[in-house]
Amino acid sequence: MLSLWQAIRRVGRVAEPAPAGPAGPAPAAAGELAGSVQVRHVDAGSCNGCEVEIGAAFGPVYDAERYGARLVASPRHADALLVTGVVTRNMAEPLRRTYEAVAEPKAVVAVGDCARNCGVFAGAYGVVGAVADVVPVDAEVVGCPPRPETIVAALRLLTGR
Amino acid sequence: MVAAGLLGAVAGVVAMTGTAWSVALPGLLPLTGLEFDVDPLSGVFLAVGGAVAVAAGIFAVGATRHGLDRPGVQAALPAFIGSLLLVPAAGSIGTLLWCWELMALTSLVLVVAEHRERPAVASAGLWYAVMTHVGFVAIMVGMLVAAGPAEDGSFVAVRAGAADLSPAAASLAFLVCLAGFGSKAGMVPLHPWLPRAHPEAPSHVSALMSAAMVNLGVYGVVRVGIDLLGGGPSWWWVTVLVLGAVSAVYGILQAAVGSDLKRLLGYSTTENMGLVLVAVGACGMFAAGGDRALAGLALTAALLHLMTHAAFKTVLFLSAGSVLHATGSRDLDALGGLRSRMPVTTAAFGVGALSASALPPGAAFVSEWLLLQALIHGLPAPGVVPAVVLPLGVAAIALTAGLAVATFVKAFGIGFLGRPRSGAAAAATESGPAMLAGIGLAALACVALAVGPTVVLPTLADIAGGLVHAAPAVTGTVAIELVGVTGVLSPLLLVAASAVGTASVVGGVRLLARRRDRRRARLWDCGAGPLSARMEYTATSFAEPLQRVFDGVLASEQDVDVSHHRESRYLVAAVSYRRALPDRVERRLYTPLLHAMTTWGRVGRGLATGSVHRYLGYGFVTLCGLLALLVVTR
Amino acid sequence: MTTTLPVAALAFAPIAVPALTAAGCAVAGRRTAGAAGVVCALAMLAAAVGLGARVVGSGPVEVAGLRVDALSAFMLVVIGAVATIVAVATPAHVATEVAAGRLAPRTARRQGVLVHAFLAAMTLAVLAADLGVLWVAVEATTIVTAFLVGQGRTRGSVEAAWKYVVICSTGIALALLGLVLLNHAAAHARPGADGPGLDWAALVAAAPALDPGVTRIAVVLLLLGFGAKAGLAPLHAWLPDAHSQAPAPVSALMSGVLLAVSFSAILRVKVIADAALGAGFARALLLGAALASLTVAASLLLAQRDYKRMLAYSSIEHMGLLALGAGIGGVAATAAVLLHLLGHGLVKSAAFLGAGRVAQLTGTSRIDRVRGLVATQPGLAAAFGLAVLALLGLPPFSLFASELAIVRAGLGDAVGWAVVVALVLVVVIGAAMLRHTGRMLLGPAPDGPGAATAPRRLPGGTALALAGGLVVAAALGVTAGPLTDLITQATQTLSGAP
Amino acid sequence: MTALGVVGGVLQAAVVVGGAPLLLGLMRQVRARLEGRAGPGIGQPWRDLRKLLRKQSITPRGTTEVFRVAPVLLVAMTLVVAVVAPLVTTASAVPAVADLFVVVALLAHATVVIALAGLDSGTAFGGMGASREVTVLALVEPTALVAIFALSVPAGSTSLPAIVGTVLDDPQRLISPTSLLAAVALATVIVAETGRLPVDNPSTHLELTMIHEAMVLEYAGPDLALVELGSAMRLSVYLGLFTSLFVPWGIATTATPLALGVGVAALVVKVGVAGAVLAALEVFLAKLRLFRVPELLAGSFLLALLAVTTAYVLG
Amino acid sequence: MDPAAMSPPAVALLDVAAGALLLTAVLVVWRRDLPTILRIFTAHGIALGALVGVLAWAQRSVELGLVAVGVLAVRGGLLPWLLRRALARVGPARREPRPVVGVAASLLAVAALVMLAFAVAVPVVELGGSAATRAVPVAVAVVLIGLLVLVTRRHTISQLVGFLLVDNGITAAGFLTTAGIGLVVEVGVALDVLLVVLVLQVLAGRIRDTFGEVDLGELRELRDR
Repeated sequence: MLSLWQAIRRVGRVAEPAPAGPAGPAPAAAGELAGSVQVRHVDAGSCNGCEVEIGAAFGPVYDAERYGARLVASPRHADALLVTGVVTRNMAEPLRRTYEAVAEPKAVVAVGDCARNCGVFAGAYGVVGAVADVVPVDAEVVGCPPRPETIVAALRLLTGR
Repeated sequence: MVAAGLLGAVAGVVAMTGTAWSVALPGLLPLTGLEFDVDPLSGVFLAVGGAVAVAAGIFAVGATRHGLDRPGVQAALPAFIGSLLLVPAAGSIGTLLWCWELMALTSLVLVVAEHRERPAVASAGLWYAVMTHVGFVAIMVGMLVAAGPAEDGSFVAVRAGAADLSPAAASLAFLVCLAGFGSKAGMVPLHPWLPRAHPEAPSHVSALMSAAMVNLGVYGVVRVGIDLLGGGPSWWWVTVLVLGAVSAVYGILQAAVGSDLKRLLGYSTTENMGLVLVAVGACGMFAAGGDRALAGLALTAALLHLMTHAAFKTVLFLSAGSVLHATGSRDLDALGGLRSRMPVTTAAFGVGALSASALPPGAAFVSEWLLLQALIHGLPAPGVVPAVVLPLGVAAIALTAGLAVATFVKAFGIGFLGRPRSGAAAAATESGPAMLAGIGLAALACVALAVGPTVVLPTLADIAGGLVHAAPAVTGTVAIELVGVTGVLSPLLLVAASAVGTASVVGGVRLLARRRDRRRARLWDCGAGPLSARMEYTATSFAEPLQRVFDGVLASEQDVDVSHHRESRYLVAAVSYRRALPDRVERRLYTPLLHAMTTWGRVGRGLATGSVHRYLGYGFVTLCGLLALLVVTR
Repeated sequence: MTTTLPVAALAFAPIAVPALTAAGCAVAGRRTAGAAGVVCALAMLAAAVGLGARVVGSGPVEVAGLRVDALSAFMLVVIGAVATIVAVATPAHVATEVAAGRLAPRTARRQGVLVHAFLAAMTLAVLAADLGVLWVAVEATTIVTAFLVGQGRTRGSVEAAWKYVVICSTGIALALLGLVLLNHAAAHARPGADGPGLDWAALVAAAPALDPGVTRIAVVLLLLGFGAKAGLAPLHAWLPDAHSQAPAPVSALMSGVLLAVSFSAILRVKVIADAALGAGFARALLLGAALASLTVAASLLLAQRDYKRMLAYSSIEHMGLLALGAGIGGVAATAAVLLHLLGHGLVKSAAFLGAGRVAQLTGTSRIDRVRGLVATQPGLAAAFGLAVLALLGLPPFSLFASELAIVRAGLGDAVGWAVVVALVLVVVIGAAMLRHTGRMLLGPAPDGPGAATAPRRLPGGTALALAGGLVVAAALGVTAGPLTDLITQATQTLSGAP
Repeated sequence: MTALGVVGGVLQAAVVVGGAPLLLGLMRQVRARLEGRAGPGIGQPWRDLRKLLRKQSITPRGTTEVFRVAPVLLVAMTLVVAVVAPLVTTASAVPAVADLFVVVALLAHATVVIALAGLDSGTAFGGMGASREVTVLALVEPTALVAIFALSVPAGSTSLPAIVGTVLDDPQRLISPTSLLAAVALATVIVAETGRLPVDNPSTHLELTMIHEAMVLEYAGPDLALVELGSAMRLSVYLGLFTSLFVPWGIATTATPLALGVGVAALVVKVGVAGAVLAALEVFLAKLRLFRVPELLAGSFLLALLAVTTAYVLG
Repeated sequence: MDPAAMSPPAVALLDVAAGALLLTAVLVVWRRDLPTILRIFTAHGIALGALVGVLAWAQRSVELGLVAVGVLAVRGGLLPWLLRRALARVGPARREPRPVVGVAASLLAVAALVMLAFAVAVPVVELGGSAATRAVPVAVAVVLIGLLVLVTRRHTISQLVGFLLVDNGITAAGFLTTAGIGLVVEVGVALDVLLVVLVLQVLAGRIRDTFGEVDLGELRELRDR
């Protein structure tokens, strides 16, 4: 316990200073959410590269939570879906259901190139399409995998902070 | 039936308010004579029994209309109710014993009523019959010993003669009576009949037994210990208190891990009677220690808890009967989702469950609060025994309360909410109006006792005070105010405050929330397709954590059986899991006894070998022995 | 005391009527015999009632070697009541047996003769003024019933008959030796004067002067001897064999009448013993016999396999309870013993008749072969079940009242320990009987062959007898009514008052 | 019912409802800072609530009134406790309800309501959460009642104002073994009842490790807002009760504005400090395995029992 | 008439008769050969008749003399004849099958029983005080020996003999203590005994018919074990 205390004292604040707020049009839902976005992550067929980056985005260094975003377990609690990967056949229906389960107002963020336009998996036999082919997408995050900063920036668009 | 119940209830209420009457019928019951004598204490039990009989009777009308009752049951039920009401009215030992056995006989007929449907009924009937018989013999011996110095068997004479009883005889009488009456009240370790017989009887009979008949066990303890024998030493009551506490904890623990709805309710009866016995024991202990005011308080708590228990147990058993009628099952693991199909039954069961789990504003909360007040204020009493017993008593009650919550959340939540777990539950239909009327009446009583216990409490306090020679311990109209110690509780205000709170929350949400239409959506199934009932938690799985926690006490028997595919040991074809929760007290105490009986029977058969020489030899040897004895003793 | 002719006739009637009926049965047809049996039994009962009223009103009646005191009158009521129940049920039983080919018409006729001879002997035993005549009458019943027990001519019935005769005769022979010694003591009771002989009333009057040493031996022998006939341990072993092998009506009579009459002889002996030796001696013997009987009954009932034997052992149990009550003594317990005799007779005869019907329907007397009787035979099962419950001493049947009174008297006395031991044994017995009976009665109807063929309705006579026995027992348990006075007087008689 | 009680009751309700989300925000912020993160700020829970109130309500098919009513009841019952318990003032708005047993049982009842809602949803997670929550509740209840027993013995009453009054009159009692043991036991009760570490992890995303969260997975929008608010209020009320029982100084005994102001300020400070300490301690703790929780609770039960015994032995 | 005033020769004769009674009873226990046992039993009956005769002579009672003749006829003639007939009917077994208790042990038991009888009968002797009552212990001993035979012998006829020994002993006791117990009773008793023997004889025949043998040890159909 003591060593942990010492570690806390030694490390101090890890989070990097907040960069300037992202520019660009905020999704429609952002106004009503007003600084609080609960996020439910859906892996629609990802290679898990995006997941690593999402983890980093919510880690101490990038600290997405400071902008009012928080990962939750249930789509009922969520305001936004963070969808990664191409939408595979098996995940198309679950993705649709997850989207249905979220209460209005809601937003969908497609994270990574695969989610945006199928990336390298485009045309593969098990792929239904990009996220936008299945559910309406409000924001996109570019990259393969995307950098944590861009993920945080997309979330900040939603929270407006 | 209903009329008899009503008559009993009215007579009881009249007697509770102080109008005593008595009648002697020496011509009846040869050699002994019958004598009835109703005093306020009898009145309480008459009123409770009568009220339960009214509700159960109305329910029975419905059950008969549905063809649930056979002619034998229809004939025995009024007799049972009659004898049930006569027991507290008895004014002499002979009369009490007569009515008691009459009650045993009629209830036995009722318990085995459904013997054709389930083999367990016969076994339950046997347990019930034998233990009742044993209990009766204990009561008979105890009461007759108590009546030793008395001129005759009337309670008046016994009361007068109790002073001449030697302490040893009085203690013997009390302990034996305690065993007898305790077994009727389901006191551990004399309880095994209860969770067997109560579930196997038709439900309105279960209600009568569990809500009215068990009370008479407590009646007996109070009548003999406090009234006839005039109190007695402290250790008697410590015994009562400890046995009560053990019963309460053991009963509710078994109920908490059980999944048979009616058996669970039966064990809950053991628990509640245990609590009442704790209160009675505390009363006796305080009285022996000279603190009459607290004794009165404890006894008041006991009487009130008897009443509330009668009310909610009637609701619960009758609702369980309604469910059983609709689904043919009392296994919680196969129920669920009854809310939409049986709304009235569900609501009634909910009221009963709330009362039973001793949460405010439930009915049992008030009585348990009174009991806790008595125990807490008793701690300053001198002596090591109270210092040890009272905290343990409180702890037992506390543990009981917690487990009761778990039990009834399970019974209500698993049994009535959620989605149906079997086709029978999915196809259930609400019971007929007569059955529902019976349930509803009892539920109303629950609500009334929860909100307005102050209507009956002063009367009960008066009666309790009269028994322990103290002033009434409770007064108040809106709030329950304790006399002699500080303590005040107002269930009415509590309900009002909760109502105001609810209204303000609803108002606040209306005010603050943006108006959006409430959307109906499918259950969140992780996106993986519809949830099936097999994915739901069952009563067994619900209770699994508790069962693990208390495994040291419960000693469950689990059996996991994995069968593999023929091709490979690594491919599992099926996993079967079985869990049995044998009653441990029963296994430790009764199994050896039964074994001994079997051995006795086997060895005893050697007495009749069929040899005429041996038979003659018995006489010859006896004759020679007696003659030799005559020679020696000349 | 002057005795008018009608009263004398009344006193002789209970003996003469069955004797004449016996003779009649020898020549009459089956149907006539059955009706005659009922008439005879009713006449006996009427005579008993008449005598009872007379005795209660104006004291004992003495006619030519007979002496009708309150006890005799009460025992006559017992005999009459049980005989009536049995007589009502007999025709149906015999008819079924004959129809099934188990009973030859000749044997059936002989059964009628013997049963009535048995009844005549029993009434003689009850009415005899002289203990010697009583002995002769009791021994005569052994002879008469021997052939009733052995009637079946199967291995079992012959064996039962042999055991019955040998054990009972031996036992009763001991009683004869006891009588001889008692006579010896009586002859020396008042030197010079004419001895009282074996006249019971005179013996009671002279009892304080009897030589204690000789009387002690005599009492031991008498209690053992009559105890054998009453089914008390240690010479009880004939009882289950005989009761299970005899035809049901005979078992009912033996259990309800024979045991009761033998026990009344014990009661009479006890009066003499108490007067001559003080209360302690007979009490010790009776309590010993009581506890031994109860132990035997409990030991053998626990794992019993035959329901007729179960009822027989229950008779041993009840005889033990009676011995307990007699041992306790005193007014309350003695009155209870008398009431118990009557109640047991009524209920046990009903139980045996019911068991007989069960055996006829199922063809077996084994408990484990009878299943679901309530489902197949509701009326019979209800009667049998109620009879067993009554035997366990449940109200409203009169056995409850009598057992309660016995226990009450005993617990208030120095013999409380014996009562407690007895109660424990009674509880064990109760548990065993409930278990066996429950197995027979409860559960779904068996679906073996032949299960459905049996008619559900009971024959009228059987139903009437079963219901009558149980209803009367229940009524007695609620109120003894006019019998109260008779019991009170009989109790006084047994307390030594003439 | 006194003026002080009524004014205090209204004030307490306001302070608890308004401050409970802030307390939660404070605790999260403390944790965030200790973990090296920046944290969303103390007001974040309020922002969450505001947003949830604007959202749509969802009623899953197959659920009943129980599901609908439960969040309301949760908040209402906690609100009743907030009004009647002595947090800002020693007097109670409704003295006939300000009993320690009533208060604890009412809070337990709120838990039960949510557990029933979890069962009502008919999902595996709802059942699992309810089962676990109720198990913990069943084990916590005895500790709570026995601890109350220990605290009420010196006061001779279970009435909360009386107990607090006794402590104010005789502060030395606070350093008695009874009081200390009871305090530890009650602290454990609070941790377990409010679903904090090490019993439950309030910020977990893994359903299989959840207790409280698993029951409310189906709630959305205003319903969820009420559930969240109710949980926050429970935490504040429990901490408020705890501080009133063991650190009662500053509580208002008269109805003057100054006293009331001091009372409010003292309550805010005390509960804030308690919350911060709790949050700081949580950083050092890992969640216990579910089946190790009973051991913890058994330990606290023993402490409570010892408290009673010492209360008797030491007078 | 004072029974104490019995003449010395009468006393001597009485003692002889009583001695014969006891001796024959013991011999019954000793022997296992059934025809012999029956002969001894006849002697036993004759001894009983003689005993009654001596009493009649001593008391100069004609009535008693007639009774003695009757006793002699029944006990020494009729009953042994019945037994012989029964034995002839039940089959070829002429020897007592292995008894329940061996002969040697039985004889020891007899010794003990005789001593017990003598000890028990002391009060009877003291009460009577006459020469006749002094012989009562012998009668009691005969009863006990009869019981022993009943308990230990397995042949139907042996058991009958045991029963009759008991009965003879009782009869002897009756005559030795007083002058009898009333005529009606006497006749009744005699008739009863006769009938019992007849019944047992019939039953013995049936046992032979149904079981095929006469060993009572085989009568074990009715039992609980």
